[in-house]
Amino acid sequence: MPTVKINGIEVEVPAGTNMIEAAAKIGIEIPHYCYHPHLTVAGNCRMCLCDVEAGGRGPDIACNMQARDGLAIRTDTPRVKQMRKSVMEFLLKNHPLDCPICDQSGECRLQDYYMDYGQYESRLADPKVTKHKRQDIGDHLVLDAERCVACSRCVRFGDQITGTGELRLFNRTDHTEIGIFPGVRIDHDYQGNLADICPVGAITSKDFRFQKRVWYLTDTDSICTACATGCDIKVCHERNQVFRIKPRRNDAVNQSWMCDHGRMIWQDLTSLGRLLQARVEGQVGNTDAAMQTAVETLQGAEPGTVGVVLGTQASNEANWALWRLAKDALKGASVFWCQGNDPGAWDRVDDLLIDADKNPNTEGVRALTRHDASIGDGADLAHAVREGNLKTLLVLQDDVLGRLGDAADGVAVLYIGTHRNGTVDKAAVVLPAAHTVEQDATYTNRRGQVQRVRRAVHPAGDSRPAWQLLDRLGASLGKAPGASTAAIAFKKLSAQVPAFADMTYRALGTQGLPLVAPQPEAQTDQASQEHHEPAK
Amino acid sequence: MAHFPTPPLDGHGPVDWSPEDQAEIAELMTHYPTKRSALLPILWMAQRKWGWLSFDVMRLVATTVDLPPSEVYSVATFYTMLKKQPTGKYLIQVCHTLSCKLAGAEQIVDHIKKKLGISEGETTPDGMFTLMRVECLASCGSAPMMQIDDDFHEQLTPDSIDAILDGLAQGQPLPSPRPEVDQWTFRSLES
Amino acid sequence: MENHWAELIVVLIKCVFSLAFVMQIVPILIWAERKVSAYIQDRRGPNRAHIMGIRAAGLVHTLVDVVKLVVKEDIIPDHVEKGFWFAAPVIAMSVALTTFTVVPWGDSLLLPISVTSLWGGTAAMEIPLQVAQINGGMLFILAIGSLGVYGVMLAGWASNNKFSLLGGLRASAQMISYELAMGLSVAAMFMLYGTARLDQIAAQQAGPIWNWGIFGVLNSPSFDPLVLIGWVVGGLAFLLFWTSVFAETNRMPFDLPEGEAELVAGYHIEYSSLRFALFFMAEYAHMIVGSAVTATLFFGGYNIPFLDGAAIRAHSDLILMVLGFGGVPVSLAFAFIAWRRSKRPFYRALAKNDIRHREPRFFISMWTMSALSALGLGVVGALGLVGGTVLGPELLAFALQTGSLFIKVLFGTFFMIWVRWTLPRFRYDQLMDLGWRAMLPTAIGTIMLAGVWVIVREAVHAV
Amino acid sequence: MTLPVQRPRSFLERLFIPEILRGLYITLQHGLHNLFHQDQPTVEYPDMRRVMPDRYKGAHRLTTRPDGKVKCVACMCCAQVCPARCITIEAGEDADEPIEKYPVQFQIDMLRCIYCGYCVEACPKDAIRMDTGIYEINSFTRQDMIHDKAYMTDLMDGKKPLAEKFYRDQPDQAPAGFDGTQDRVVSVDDSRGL
Amino acid sequence: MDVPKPRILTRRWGLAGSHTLAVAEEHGGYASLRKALSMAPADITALVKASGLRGRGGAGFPTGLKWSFVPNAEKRAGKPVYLICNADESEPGTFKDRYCIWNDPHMLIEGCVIAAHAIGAKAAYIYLRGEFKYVKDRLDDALKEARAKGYVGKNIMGSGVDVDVWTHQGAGAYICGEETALLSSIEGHRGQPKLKPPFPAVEGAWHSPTIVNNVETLQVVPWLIEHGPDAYRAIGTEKASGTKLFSCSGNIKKPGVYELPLGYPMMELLNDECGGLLDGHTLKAVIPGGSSVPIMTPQEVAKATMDYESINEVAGSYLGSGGFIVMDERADLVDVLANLLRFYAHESCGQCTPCREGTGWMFSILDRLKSGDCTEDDIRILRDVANNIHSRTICFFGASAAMPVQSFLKKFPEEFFGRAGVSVPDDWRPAASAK
Repeated sequence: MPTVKINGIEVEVPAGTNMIEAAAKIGIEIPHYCYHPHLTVAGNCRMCLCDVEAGGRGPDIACNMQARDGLAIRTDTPRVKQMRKSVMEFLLKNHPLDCPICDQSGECRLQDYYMDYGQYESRLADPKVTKHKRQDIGDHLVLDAERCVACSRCVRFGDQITGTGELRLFNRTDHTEIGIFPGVRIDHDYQGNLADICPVGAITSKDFRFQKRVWYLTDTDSICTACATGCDIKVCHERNQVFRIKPRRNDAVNQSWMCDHGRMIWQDLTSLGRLLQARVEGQVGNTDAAMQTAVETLQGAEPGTVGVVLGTQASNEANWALWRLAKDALKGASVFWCQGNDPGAWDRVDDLLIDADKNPNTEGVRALTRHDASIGDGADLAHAVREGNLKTLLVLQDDVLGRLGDAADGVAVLYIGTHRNGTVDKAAVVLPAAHTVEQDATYTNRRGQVQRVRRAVHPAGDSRPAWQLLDRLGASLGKAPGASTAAIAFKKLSAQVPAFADMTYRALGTQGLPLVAPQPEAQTDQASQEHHEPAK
Repeated sequence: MAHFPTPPLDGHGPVDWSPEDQAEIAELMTHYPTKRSALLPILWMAQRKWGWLSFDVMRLVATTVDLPPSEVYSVATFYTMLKKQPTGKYLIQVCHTLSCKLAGAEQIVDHIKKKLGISEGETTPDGMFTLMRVECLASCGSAPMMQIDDDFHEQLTPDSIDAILDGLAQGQPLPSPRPEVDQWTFRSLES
Repeated sequence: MENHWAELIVVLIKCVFSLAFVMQIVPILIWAERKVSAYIQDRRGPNRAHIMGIRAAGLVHTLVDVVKLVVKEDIIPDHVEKGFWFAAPVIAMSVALTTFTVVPWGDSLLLPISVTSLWGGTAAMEIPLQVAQINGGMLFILAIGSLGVYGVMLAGWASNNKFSLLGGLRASAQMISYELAMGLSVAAMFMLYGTARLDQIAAQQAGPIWNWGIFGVLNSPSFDPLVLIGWVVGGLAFLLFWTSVFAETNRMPFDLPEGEAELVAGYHIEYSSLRFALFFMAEYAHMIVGSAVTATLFFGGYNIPFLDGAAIRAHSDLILMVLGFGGVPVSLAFAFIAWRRSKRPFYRALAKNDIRHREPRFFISMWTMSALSALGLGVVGALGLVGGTVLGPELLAFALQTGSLFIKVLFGTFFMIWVRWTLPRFRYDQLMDLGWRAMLPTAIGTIMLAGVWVIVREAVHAV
Repeated sequence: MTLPVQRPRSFLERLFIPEILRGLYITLQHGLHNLFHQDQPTVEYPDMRRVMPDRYKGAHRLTTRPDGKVKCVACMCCAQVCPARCITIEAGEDADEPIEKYPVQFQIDMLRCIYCGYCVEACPKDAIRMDTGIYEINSFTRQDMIHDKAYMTDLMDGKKPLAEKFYRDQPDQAPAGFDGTQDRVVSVDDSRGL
Repeated sequence: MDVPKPRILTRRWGLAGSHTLAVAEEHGGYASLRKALSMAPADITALVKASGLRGRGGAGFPTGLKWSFVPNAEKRAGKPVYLICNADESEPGTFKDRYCIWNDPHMLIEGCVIAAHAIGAKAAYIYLRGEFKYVKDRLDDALKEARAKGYVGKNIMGSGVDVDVWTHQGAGAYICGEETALLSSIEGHRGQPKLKPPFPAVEGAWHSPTIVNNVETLQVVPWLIEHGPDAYRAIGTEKASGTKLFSCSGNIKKPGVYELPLGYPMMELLNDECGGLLDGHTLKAVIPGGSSVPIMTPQEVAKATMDYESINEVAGSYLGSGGFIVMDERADLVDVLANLLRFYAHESCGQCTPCREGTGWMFSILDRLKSGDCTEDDIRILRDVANNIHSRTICFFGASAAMPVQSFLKKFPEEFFGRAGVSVPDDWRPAASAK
């Protein structure tokens, strides 16, 4: 790996790394507009101009300088500062400066860098070039060509990520203007990313338009649970209200992108079908009473007729808690899981991020089944129900009845979930569970990456995290799984299930960790041990 | 100053290539390793065929070279010789860059304006002439000069302008190309 | 003892009169306190409240205050020592009023008809204008006055409150300290006057102004350099006594019993409504009595300089004429002032139908009527309608002498107010320092000097 | 702790009496002057009013464009800078081409406002001003103390600041510099009695 | 100066029908091609290198060196090599390439084929600017003749070498004369310059190694093959060998294209070749190499000779493409600079920030200055903006726009400050020279 010198500090980076990334590695920020780590280098903003001390001729742009031995640059010379200042001045030459009405203000690179490197004293006496404002270019996007700094990030996104190429730069000189061909609107599923990557306020989100000034928002790192991809997101919220969701960089999962559907998952928090209160036989009531009914139902059931159904919609912690509940508190309960359920109304699929599997935790449940061979699948469940072997079912966020249909008549279903579905309507007891942005938990995505979600807002209504509900249920039944907090639940999970070995919340960090690859020999051994242990 | 007009939304309506055009396009594409490289020649073809590049024409070109229409529009707006708006039958482009300016391009423009009764960027009411100022046309040695469609007219004087424009208006254009080029070539040989 | 009933009635009337004398000044003082303080501080002072548009320069505020204090809820805290707590304001007020009984407000009133004659007694009756003619009159004042400390102390202690207790303690210590100097300075005056009866003291100061006690000369026939000793004695005694009066009345700069910063309201912190009003009024009553006593001791009492009782009676018509005709321009001047004030921007700022537009008109007509009355009085004097009667000169003398005392009292109280808005207050140690280390020795020195002066004076008389 | 400052004093000074008399003389001067002259600086509010200086921070108002819409574009700068957090703005999309944004709701809780004027300084559009000269901001209910967009927009319409109205009606009493034909008081001689 | 004036490029000019294959062949056309095809490509490159031929497009980069940058077949892993002839002649003051092609298209075709053979290219493109439609037509005709004769196409003259030559017409963008922008344009993109590195010789058109040469450069090649490098070196100066075409225009008696050996005194070019200034006028300034190079004062003109080094030493200017623009005392330099900046403001490709915003800004300041609506500060801002653009852009266009401003303000400050109504400030000259 070549070693380069930045401001006199030596740093070793892989060959081909550009100087912006190399500098970021040692905490030196090189300002830039057009450079984006997941797009090709355009080098047209000229903001990242640096002085080259050795190994080249300067000044040159850091984004197009690839690491090679002997390269030494400086970003702290007066000339670099002057260059940044002059570039800022050029960029603002024809900028409308309509920050007061611009949604980007607060997270605008022009503002940030102006404060850092600005001219402060205006020298512009000539009229500005006017361009097209407020263009409707897509279902989620508004374009203001005047604010554009012609960095071409959006153009490259359209070319290189979605391949649709609707946005282009038109004209030349200072009349260069971003735009779309008349009659052609942007209608792919990744429009929101265009608003994200736009370093200024040229492309803004229609959904977030004028909703909130960004500096009021608090960001909470989380992941998207709209499909099995599990894109890393930031939940932006203020005073217990979510205003938008933005993607977070995770090269192992989603790079810097996410789909438009995922951006809207926060709307589920307050959607019509959201379960906010417990129900007993369809009657809305308080959670304690419903919990009591659930306990009585479970205790009154004949041994061997109780089954639990793990949920691929629910977190690792919740599934683990349910699994332990079945093993410890409900002796002899059989455990099932169903694959590929509940696709919802949204059935778009592509090979970029949107997965056909709309369940965020399929791999997490599968990891559990790999560990405990006794867990039956959907076919086993259907068989058991049809045979009449199961009289009571404890279901975790899985539309079992919707799938089983009439076959399950006569089975008492205890349901834990977030939204209304076919099972909720027929269930004996329904306990409301917290949405992903309302709880701490982990999910395992389609590639086996275990990632955390963090609580951004309080659980709505009476809802509580599913692992917490299951822990209380277990306590009432005589043996709690011991999930007093999500971290403790995950710690026990990682101790018991080898696929999660050695993982902790701290170790998962912001980017998550991949599941430990299954080792056939050890796995069965461990599984059988685990299987017998509770019985002792 | 630079002026980059936005094409009017009402263009040519549905347009398509003739079979001969398609053959020519196919031949053009063999010149280049990629299909899109033929974009510029095809745009030229389209401009000759339809006079100017409307959104309809650009959409057709986009399908021809398998590009998003915005890409074609983007390229078309980059080049000033590709017309985004309809012009008169003859497009008069007078060079007004340095050498021509030193040789009196302003008077030439003024003379044409007076003669045609239009100002820059305008078309005569009979749709014959459109007058435009353009930047350097690489004929500095024979300045002042103008270009009418593809032909250069050099060493202009008010009289020669009158002759040229009158000839065009009466359908008797001067022979193309202009002989001045040859004449001025010998300058270097005489020395 | 045939006159007992008559005397009882007369005494009762005199009691009511003396009570009225004090109590009518109290509201005037409260108003004066506010207005004087305002004017000294370049403010306007009270001027909003009005009755039928008549604001009377803020006097209405005092009336409203009285109504307010009477009507307000009387809060009796649970934690107070009820009996003493109830008694304290009564003590404070009654002490102030009681002391006034020995202050003469005129020489005497000779009634041509006797009340007792109704029962068949003598024909004429001479009524001394003093409620109680006690031999040790001044001593009575000292004795009763020192009881005032009980009111304060009881209030402070009975309130069962740290602030009031501290305030009470301070007050009692202050009063006791300054009573010494007060008593001693009075003792010096006793030596000069040779009596403690206030009516006799007042009578001795009749005549020319240099007969006043403050000059300490007392009927010395001629001027002599030695008279200066008398001046020093009188002046010192006055200073000591007057200062002590300030301290006894808890006025600035001796208002240590109260203190917003450290004690809040001091000893009366727990009192409200009428009980608070009693303390409040007692303070002003104290000021009036203090001023009256000072006037009697040092400023000729009820006497008008150069115009003793006999002279008034002898020239009553002339005096009436001068007063009457003199009053006319004065009243007219006031009417003019009232007219001029009606032109202030303030009245133009008022709405056309504002009731306060009446005020200038009211005062103009009032002062005009006053001028008319004065004119009538002058005419009466000029016509000699009074001198010839029996009762007329007597009543005139009574009115003038009482008025004289009234004016002196007013001046004394005004001075107290004036001082209040001029001087900063003492620190407590400074207060004690002044009382014990400055005033007490000076008072003793004054007594000694008074002794010297008495001897010298007799010697001078002898010569 | 108090540190007594020892000053050298002459005998007369230590006697206090001359000094007291001096003090009495000064206060008497004031008292007598005021007895005979009614020129105290006191303003007899509410019958008379003080003309507030141009930069007096009175009640807020929202300025409007020629077409009557508020100038405010709901940028939230005022709400952000407000140390009392008393401004609530809800933004909406405006049909106007260059403006785009307007406040659907603009409320100031005057009970929380501390009249610092930061909102005026922060405003990039000169949309909010405190130049009304109105200082009687009171109400019988808390709800009425929340000034909304409509109220603040109409504040100055036909309701010139009361002091100005007063002096416009009484020009002979107006302070020097008051020009009745102009909107604002040009300058105010505050030392002059009214 | 009495130096030999060999005619290398113009040797067939003036012949009747010089553009036809028959006349060309009659006067030695395509003889060098036959010779070159028999040589090894590396030898041709070495020969060109030895001749000291420098690119005639403006930068003066040694042509042979440039050719040698093309990676060998092993390194380029199957990627083809392209030769592109830059005939997008658009620098104001330069008009030689049009004459070259017009008078002798076959010399260009011959040069192209030889150069393509030297670098191993199978295809060569001649990128003509859009306005040269009628020139393109003549070139296309010539190509048709050559192709028919087997000088272009498959298996040229039986040597087994395949070189196809195509013409490509631009559409009115000055920036396409910049080699990477020309590549973008020929690829069908907007004609915007590309980032360097990678350089075109390594990764150019269609991501393949590409050599871009000026018309004049390629036309020299046949003569080199024929006469050898030493003959070429004998002409011109030590560092700048050979002849060069100078496009002379402006206030002179005989504007036109003149072929002269490099190192020819500038004053003689002006007075002898160009016939001197128009009668009764005095020299005010000269732009020696196309509009983008720094301007020269009469004193500097007297000292300089027409070659790369001398002009730079004497005046800090460049020979550029040889566009020799002469201005007499009637020229208003504020107007002249505003005219030039209008050109640059109109031709900026709009890709990178300083040039996109700066050229327009400079023009608007100059436009105001022209009418006198300007202050001293504006002139300082103008210089500042020029300095901020110079060498901070992707391509050389930024510097091209900045250099006239910098040099005009440095060498003729009186004209500008005078227009603003002030005298030249004391601190101006040293600061201007510091740059």
